Amino acid sequence: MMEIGLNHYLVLSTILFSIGLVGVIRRKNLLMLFFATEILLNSVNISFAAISHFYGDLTGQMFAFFVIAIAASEVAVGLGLLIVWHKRHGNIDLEQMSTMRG
Amino acid sequence: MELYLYIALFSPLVGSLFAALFAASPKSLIAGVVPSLLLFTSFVASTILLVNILSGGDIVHVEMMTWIATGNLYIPFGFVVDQVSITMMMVVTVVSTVVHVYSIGYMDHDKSFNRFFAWLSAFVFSMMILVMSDNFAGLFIGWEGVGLCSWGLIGFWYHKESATWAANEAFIMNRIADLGMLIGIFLVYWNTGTLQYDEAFAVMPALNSEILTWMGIFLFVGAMGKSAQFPLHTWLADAMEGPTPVSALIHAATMVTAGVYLVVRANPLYDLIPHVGLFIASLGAFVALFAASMALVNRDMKRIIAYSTLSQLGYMFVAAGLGAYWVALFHLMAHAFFKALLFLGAGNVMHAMHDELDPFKMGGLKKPLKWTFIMMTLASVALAGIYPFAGFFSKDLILEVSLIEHHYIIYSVLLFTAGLTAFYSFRLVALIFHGEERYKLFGIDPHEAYKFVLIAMSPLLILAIIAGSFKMTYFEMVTAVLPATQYHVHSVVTYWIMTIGTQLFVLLAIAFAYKKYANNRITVPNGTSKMENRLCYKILSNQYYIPYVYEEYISKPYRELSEVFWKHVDMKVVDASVDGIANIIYSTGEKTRTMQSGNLSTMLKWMVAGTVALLSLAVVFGLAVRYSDEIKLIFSGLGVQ
Amino acid sequence: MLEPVNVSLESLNLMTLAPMLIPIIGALFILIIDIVKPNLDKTLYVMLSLLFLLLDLGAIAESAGIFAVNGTVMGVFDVMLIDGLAILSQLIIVGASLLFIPLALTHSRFHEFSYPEFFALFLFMISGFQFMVATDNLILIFVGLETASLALYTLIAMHNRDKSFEAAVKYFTMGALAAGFFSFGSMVFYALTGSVEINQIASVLAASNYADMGYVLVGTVFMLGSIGFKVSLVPFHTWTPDVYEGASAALAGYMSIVPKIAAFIVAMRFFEFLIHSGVVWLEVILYIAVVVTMTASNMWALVQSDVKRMLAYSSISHAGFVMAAILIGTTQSNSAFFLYWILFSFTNLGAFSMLWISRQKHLPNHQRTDHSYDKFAGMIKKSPVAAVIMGLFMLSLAGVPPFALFWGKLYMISSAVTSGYTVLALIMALNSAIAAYYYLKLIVYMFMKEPVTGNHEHVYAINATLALKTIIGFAAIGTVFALVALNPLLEFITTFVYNSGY
Amino acid sequence: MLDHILSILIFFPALAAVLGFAIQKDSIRAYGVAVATVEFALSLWLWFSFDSDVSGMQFMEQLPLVPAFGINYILGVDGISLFIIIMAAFFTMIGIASLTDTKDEKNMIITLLFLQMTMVGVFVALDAIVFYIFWELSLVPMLYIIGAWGGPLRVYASVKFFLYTFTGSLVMLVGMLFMAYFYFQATGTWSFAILDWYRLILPESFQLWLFVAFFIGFAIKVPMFPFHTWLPYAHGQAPTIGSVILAAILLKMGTYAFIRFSLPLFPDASVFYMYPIAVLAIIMIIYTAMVAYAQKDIKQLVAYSSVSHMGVIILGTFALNVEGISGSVFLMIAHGIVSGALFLLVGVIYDRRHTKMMSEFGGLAHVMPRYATIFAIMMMAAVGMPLMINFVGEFLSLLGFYQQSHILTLLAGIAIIVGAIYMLAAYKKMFFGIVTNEANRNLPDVNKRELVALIPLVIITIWLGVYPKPILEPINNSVESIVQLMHDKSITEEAKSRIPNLVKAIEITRTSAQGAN
Repeated sequence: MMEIGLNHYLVLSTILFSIGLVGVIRRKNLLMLFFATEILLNSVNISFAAISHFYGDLTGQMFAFFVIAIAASEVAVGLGLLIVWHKRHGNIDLEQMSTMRG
Repeated sequence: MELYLYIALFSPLVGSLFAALFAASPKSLIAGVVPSLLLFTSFVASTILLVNILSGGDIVHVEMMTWIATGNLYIPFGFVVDQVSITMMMVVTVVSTVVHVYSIGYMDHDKSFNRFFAWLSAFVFSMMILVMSDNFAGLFIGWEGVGLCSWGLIGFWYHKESATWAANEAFIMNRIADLGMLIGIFLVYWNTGTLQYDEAFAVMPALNSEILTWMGIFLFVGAMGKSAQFPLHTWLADAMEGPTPVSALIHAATMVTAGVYLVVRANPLYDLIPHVGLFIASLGAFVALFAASMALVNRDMKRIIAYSTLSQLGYMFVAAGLGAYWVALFHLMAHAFFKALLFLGAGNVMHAMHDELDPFKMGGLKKPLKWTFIMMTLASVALAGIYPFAGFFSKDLILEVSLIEHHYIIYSVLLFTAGLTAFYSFRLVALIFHGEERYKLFGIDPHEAYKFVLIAMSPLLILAIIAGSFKMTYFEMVTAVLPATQYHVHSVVTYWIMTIGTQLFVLLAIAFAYKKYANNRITVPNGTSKMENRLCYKILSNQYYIPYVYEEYISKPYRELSEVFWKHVDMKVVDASVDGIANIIYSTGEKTRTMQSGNLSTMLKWMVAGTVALLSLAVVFGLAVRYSDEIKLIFSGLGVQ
Repeated sequence: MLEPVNVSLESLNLMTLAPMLIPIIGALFILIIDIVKPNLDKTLYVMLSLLFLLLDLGAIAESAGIFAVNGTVMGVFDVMLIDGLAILSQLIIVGASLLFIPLALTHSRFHEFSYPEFFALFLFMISGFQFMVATDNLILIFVGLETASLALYTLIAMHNRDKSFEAAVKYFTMGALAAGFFSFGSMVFYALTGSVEINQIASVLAASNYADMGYVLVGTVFMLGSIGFKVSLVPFHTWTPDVYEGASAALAGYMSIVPKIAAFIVAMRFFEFLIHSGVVWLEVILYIAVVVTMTASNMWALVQSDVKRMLAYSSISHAGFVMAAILIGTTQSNSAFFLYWILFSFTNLGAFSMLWISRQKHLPNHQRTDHSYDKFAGMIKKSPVAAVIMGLFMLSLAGVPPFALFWGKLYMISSAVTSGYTVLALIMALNSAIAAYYYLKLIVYMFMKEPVTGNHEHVYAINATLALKTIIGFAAIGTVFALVALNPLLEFITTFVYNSGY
Repeated sequence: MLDHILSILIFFPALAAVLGFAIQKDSIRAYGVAVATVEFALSLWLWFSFDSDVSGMQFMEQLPLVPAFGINYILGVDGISLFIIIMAAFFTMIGIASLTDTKDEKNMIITLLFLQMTMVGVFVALDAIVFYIFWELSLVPMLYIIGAWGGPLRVYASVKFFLYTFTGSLVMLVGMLFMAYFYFQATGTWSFAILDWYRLILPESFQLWLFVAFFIGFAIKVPMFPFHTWLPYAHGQAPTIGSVILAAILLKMGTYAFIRFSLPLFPDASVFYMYPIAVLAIIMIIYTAMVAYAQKDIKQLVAYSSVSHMGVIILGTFALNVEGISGSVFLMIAHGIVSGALFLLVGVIYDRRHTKMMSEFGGLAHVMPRYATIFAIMMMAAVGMPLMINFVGEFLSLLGFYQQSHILTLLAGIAIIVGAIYMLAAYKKMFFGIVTNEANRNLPDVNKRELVALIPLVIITIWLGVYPKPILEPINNSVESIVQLMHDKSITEEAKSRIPNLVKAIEITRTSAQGAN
């Protein structure tokens, strides 16, 4: 059985981060886009927790908690915006959202 | 004496300003009379100065005020009345007084009568500055001043295209020469440290001859322009578009001789550089012949006289170039009198003929224009150099000079030219006054000029006849400042053979002219006669095609080049490159603004792309740092330091 | 097991928190008032906000006094860091906010100002920014950044137009991505050094002599990504024009100043130690970023047809310009940065306020956008004073002396010259020339074109009230007579920057 | 009051302009004339109290602005700047007085007063930054004048004018900052004071670079070939008053700055670049004269002729001797007077016919004899007729440069030929011949208001041509001190030999006296 070390967590976190990034780029649905950003933030949380454990230092976990809190409030604000947009336009498609350009 | 100097100098200016006051108002006689009187005053003052000089008085030298003073340069308004300048002053005041009075009659019907006198007096003032200045800068003031007035007077009838064209031509041609003059002045200043004649000439013997040569050449270039020497001669004939008194005063008696005056004035310089002097003499001889040849076939009365002037200027330069400065000056004076007379006579004829200039259309005018006929004939005799008229003394002297100095080619050219001179002068006289009255074909009824006009001309007539007798007095006077070389042919026999031979030659030429042109068979040429179709006739009547060449190969290319410079170089290259830079910046903005598509997805992609790009750069850099030793090794293996 | 924690209150140094707490208290106060008695007029909230901001300013002044005597102060478990940079930037933040708040007192009624929440959020946002600049702890920076940003998204959206929502969503989404970048970057540095405090990161890295250069660079890239987003460096700038266009003019002006200075302070704290430690890569990258940001955004600004969008691009360009200060990283350049930003805030707020007072509720037919150039055609004839003032702001932005921004540019370019960045100095100078073109374009419209028919003079001051006019007058005076205040300002800034060790 | 006369000269018009906003539209003109007259009187008073025997700065004022950065408000005037200031005041005065019916007259007059402030400021500033402030600020009113009252292409012309000059001066600003930094390195204090900078001796390599930086700013302003293309547009589109002031004063800023900055700060570089600049100047002289000859529009012609004349000024400046520099300073004034007058004259005919195409005219001498006369006088002054103002300057400039190079002076001297060609051709086209265009048949001659502006100019043109001493003497004194400074400061052998040493004569006598002892 392979021992799971710090590096594995970090690699996992990086992979998740990349998935999040790809999602951010590819998704055209606003809701899905928000999910992708959540993945981004949470991938970092994994690393923070792991590193914190590695160093035996609580700072990283503290950071992770703050990230979680912030992610939560972001979701609140983001969903609020999304709902208003949906109310006005009846869709949450990114492609529709380009009245300003140049 | 200073007072007289100022009177002589400034009376014309006052006259000019007085007339200018009336410039915009209709003709008033007073605008002509007052300047004439003031000129007469100037003449009187000059005469007093002359008497003073003749009676052994001091040279009058005044410094009125500072003009330009900066650095080491100090240029005052300084005036000097010495033997040379008093000669010129006398010539100028005499001729111009006569011409002024004459003009009152001649310009009688012209609506710009007042303006004419303003210009004419201004010209005299400039000429006085030119001859009286005691430094090169002052000379240059006068030099440009006469150029300006000449411009105004040639183009006096500015409604005529040809007149304004000729005015501009004269001005620009003179400007070309003035540049040479200016450079000459610069040379004088930087090598002698001053522009005062006496101080500069005092230093010159110490300078090396190369510098002196350049000085001499550049100053002479200036003289060439004013005196219309080849190749800057074309303006003089064209300048005949101006009113005839102008031609008499400016383009015969005074301004065109300024070049000769300059050479005479700078005699200490030219004495140091005889090779330049020889060049001047040779050019003079060439111009004498060249101009005379063009006069042979010309069909414009005034142009014939103008070419004759040109030819005589050539004589003067021969004398000046050969070091016989006083001879040159003497011929200048004599020439001024008879040539002015000739022009004024021509003016009378023109008036009578309603501005007709072609002598072939006249003929038999001696009856209606009796006095004019006499005057012009005598002036022509003087010009031809028949004893005892003025021309004989002055012109023969030049021939002698060239002989004595052993310049035989110049001598023979001049001798031949003397014959030509006699021929074309009397061709003109014959065509105008003798033969059938061809003018009747054109329905003209000629009248003699006003009495007072004729009386005004009489002093010139007298001087043209007797000026030769002043020779010795004159010699005594000017040689106080000029090299006093007496020119005597050593053997008496040679002298007599030469003199009589010349006289005979000239008389023959006159007789030939009379025979050919004083008969009743002369008709107005219409371009069909055999002679007119000869090549040499065509060359001569087209002035050797020089004006054509100037127009085709200088003026036109200049005009075209200017257009090219403006439309293609300035607009399409210089300006367009500036605008081009601006446009590149602008269009880059225009093209790349599509990056901002407004699409959120694209915007996110840009952000990620930026990060990825930075990341890859970081990786490259990180690797480079990590393997820096290896990289250095590879590079050194490749020979990179 | 756990030892009793013995922390004395003095060592916590709670005073350091005071400036941040005051706006928070103020925000809560406003919310409470609204609960107690709803539907009060906006003027009340404006004045309350003003009062709290003034109190805040007083608190900052207090800490400035302490700093001047004692030097840098740490507090609250050494999380807070009150140094010269923090004080200067807080002064700018609060000062600009003071200028912004009265802009709510428009003549026409706008949706957002009728909510007391607007003001509460605004105050929260300010405290967020204050936290950002007054710490060197990455966690606190992150929290402050997000607090401020989330509040800001909402403020934008409250303008209640389609474009505002679009702007808010765009800003929000990209902001979330940037937050991801920030946390990832912090994570990398935490992994490398085991600390989230910038000075400790610096000392640990220096101790190991940057052994893991590759990872440092990775971390730096992500930090650059997120900070670059905040200060709108190309290519992380794409949100800026859209968000400025969507937000109300007043808020756009505010956004061009306050969020950016907060981000700049973070950048200054973070990047300078890297540059000074000889991370050549960062120097190169920043050089490129500065030049590209200045030049590219200038080019885009050239081709805009709407004044507000033009100003958006122009503020990107200005951000690139001051980013040079961080690249150069000398005391002079950092002082130049603050000087520039103070002068810039006057001018830019003024310019945006001019747009704000001409904001119509409904667009006339001939007008495509709120602030298209056409709208200002022939303004000098209809409303000369307004045109002259707007012209002054434009000239100042273009860097024509002796108006405010010229001095900033002068000192900034001088700092480049002094540090041997000759080419950079020339590029900065020439970019000012390019920029002059689009500022001139507005001047050309205002002064040299004939008025569009149908516009009457009210258009240019449709929103004007005494309060707005006062603010604009204040900005105009600041712009014109900047010269007078320059010397004390410069001395003050230089002392503070120097004493903070930058 | 005399202690602060320079400040008063600068700020009086500005203050008057601000107050002018409050004045009723119909009365503004009288107000403008009154203010400009007071300003002119003040400038004359300055001249009156000016001590022409002193070669250095007079009426110095100093006030710290940003001492932390070495920026001080330092003013002073010497023989070089004095007359340009007077000329600026003079042209503003007659410009306002002769202003023909303009729309928005109030705006125009207020703008002119502001412009006057900047013009005076440039010439009295002795601190590089203060200089730069006025230098740049002068663009703004001119931008407005061209852009708001100009012809059909006015926006293009004004923006081009602004951006071109602005770009150049920004490069110059970088140069100034370098200069200040070098001063800081040498002395440990920041200073932008020109007189401080004068004391700084820079290595040649630094001089060469800094010279270029300053050169770009100045050359665009002058404007020198190939940076001149903004000028024809600006002149072509500007209203009469704009062209007059642009040609008479604004262009002089560039040439003045060469003398104030480039020469004394970088003597070695000046010598180094003398030939290239002289070649540019000669191209300016001949090439632009030819371009002028090709013009169809009389105003463009005068504009290009300005460029051509500025070439002579540049040449004189880079003669690097007293004769040349004095000549070029004098020519600045001369060219200001003459080109200003020519633009006023073009304005006269434009007001009547609303066209500037020469082909539209012809035979005007019949219809407008007084106009033709004044035009002829000014034209002759422009082509350098002796006893007229231009000649003194041109003569001295060329004379001065002759010491440096014979052949280049010969080429530059072509100016007097090509200048005559385009001027006379234009005059002939417009004034000579018969009246062909019916519209010209009944044009009124110059009226009183126009004469108010033109007659003084004619008088000055001739007066200073005949008696340049009152102006030339103070100029000469100040120029001598600059030349001496340059000689003392120069480090290369080449420069030492090119720039004359004025005290040498004295030294030689002293050493010989010692030898005798």
